[in-house]
Amino acid sequence: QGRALTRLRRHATRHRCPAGMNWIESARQCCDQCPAGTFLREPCTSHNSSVCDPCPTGTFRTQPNTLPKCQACYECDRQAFQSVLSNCSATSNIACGCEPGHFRVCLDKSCSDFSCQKCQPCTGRLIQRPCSEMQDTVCDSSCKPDFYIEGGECRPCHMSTLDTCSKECQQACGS
Amino acid sequence: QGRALTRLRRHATRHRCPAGMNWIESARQCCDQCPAGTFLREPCTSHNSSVCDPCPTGTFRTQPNTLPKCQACYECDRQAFQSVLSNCSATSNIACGCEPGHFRVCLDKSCSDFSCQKCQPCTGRLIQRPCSEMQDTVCDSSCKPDFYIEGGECRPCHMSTLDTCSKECQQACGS
Amino acid sequence: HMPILQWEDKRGLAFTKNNLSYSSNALVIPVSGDYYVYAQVTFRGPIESNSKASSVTEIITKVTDSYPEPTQLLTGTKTLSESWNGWFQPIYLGAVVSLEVGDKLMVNVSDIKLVDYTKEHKTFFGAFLL
Amino acid sequence: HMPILQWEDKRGLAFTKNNLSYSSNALVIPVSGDYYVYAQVTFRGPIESNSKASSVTEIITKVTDSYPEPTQLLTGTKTLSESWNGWFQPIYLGAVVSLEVGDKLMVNVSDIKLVDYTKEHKTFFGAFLL
Amino acid sequence: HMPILQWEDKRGLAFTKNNLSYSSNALVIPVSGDYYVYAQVTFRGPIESNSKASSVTEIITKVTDSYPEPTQLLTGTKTLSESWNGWFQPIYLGAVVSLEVGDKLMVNVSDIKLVDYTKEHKTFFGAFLL
Repeated sequence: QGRALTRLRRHATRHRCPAGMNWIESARQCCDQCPAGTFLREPCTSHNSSVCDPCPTGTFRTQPNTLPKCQACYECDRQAFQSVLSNCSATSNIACGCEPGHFRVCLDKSCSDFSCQKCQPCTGRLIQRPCSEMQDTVCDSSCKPDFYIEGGECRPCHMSTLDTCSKECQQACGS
Repeated sequence: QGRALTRLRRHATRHRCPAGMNWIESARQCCDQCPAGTFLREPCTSHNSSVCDPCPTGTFRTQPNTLPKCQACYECDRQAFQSVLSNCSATSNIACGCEPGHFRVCLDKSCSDFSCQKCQPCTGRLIQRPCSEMQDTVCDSSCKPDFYIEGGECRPCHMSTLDTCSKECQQACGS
Repeated sequence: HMPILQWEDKRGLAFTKNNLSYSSNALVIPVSGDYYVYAQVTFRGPIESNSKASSVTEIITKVTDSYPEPTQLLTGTKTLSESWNGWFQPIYLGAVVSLEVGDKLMVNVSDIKLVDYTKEHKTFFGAFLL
Repeated sequence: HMPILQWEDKRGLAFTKNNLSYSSNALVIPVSGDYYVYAQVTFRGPIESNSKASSVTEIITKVTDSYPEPTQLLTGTKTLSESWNGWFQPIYLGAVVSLEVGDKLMVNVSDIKLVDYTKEHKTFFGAFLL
Repeated sequence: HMPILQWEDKRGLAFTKNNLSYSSNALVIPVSGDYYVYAQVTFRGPIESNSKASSVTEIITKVTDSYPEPTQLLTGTKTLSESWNGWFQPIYLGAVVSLEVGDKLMVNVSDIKLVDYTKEHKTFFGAFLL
């Protein structure tokens, strides 16, 4: 249930403008759109056209518009191991990824919010698929030669001594 | 600490009305209450009485009143296995319960908010008390005949083979 | 019904103005109109180890002389997952509601023992006419 | 984009006034100015045991005829730790935003199936001109 | 004291009007009166695996020339149970406070490193005169 109210009464009239122009309420006429990367500083009047200014640093507009301000750039979450894929420009928002050695864990399907988790090292195992921007490393299920399995971890043979060498250890490290 | 303020200064005067009538500020007089299932569309005036309209569908009033609107009916949470015990009527809110095979887990003492959890099946045990609206099934602590206990679960004897038949299994399933 | 919170309306940051008065645990509406009503309750626990609360609820209700039942205006309800060791959980509610002169606004909570009343800036309640 | 919530604008506590109208899931701004815009969505789960949601998100967005992309005005996003048994999680958002006549305000959520729509005082949305 | 958050007051959705100005991390009150003050901070973590935060706190404070100590106006504090893997936690605060011309309003947080400053619609702060 929407609960909204305000105090004034003026009625919003809808106007059709030719392509490339928008109705500006304060100017009560259609004005040319400002190109992407700029915003409408002064609406047009009957004798001069729209005044467009470039978006100040730290802001952007990806589309032609008649908006009074540009949108603020996002920032990459450096403390959470995010890295800048492409900087914010007047016409495009910043793009963030993960620092090397990290991969994205999306918060939801849109993945507009994500955290960067450390890639798992395949200690003692062959790497089936290396860590990528979107996915953790995939390690081989079995241990590399000269490694034996113990408690789900692959341990190097030279670390084992005769008496601590379990069944798996003897199989893998055999004399 | 209560922090409240408002803008106008008028002082609310308290008026006593006879039974079945309420003081209506805008009419500055006592008006008849509208019966349950209706609301006060037009306050009474010195020469004609209150105008009461039936509550629109999806709303209700359980009591006689001089309110300008009816209360919106609740809805049952079908996605969370709730079922409708009784539909919303002009004089009563909807009543929700759990679908068959589910029981209520109250969020708090009032249990106005509850989730419906699946009843536990007493596999291999006798049912001490069947699942009800308010309570999960109560299973017998011991296994049914031809079932043996293993890891807190009751397993059918025929599933066990001679060499896998533990002490409990032999006791329960002994030839 | 759920227990009703009591409020301080004079000391510290508390105040009432413009005829919006506070009496017997309720804000009393002096003039009909649309109000922005808000309240925050900070819950904390556990108080006794045995009674582990599984959830906390805050409800802003309206009581009016002309109707025998209170109306629930705004509700915030949150389940607790960490209720064994010490926990804090604020619930803020706020919205515009249409009120009549003489209506009373109150705050109900699921368990008064879980309300952190120790500091006035952690638990508060108010309204203003638009 | 995230799914858009639908709202009831007449029955019960719902109302629209002073030309702030509601149509096709959006509040339509009748006059340019600064508005306090607010919304609370109560999320609850799990609905089916398999799909355990790890987080919930509520966003108040603005759509304007003069610009092809919606603008996110306010966002509340919360991770869920107790999502195996029954959980409830309200998210409240509110702030002042500058709006132009004709702008449309909508509420998007991460997953509509997790929204508790059963009681009007648990999930609500509104705005008022300052 | 807890660290003070810095704010952007011009770009994007940010703006100051009617003489309510922003300087050295504070909103400066231009005229005495009752204001609705609000702020939301979205916290997120963990940042380094070792320092697992157990709670997050947001406080709106008032500093006035006529008194040496800041006054805590509104506080939201929440314990964290899921702080080992990635978590998000928004805290919204809002209420009416009586302020004098020249008063300064600021937002303090328990740990600046846990504040999600990446998107303007997730963390915001404002006030308006009633």
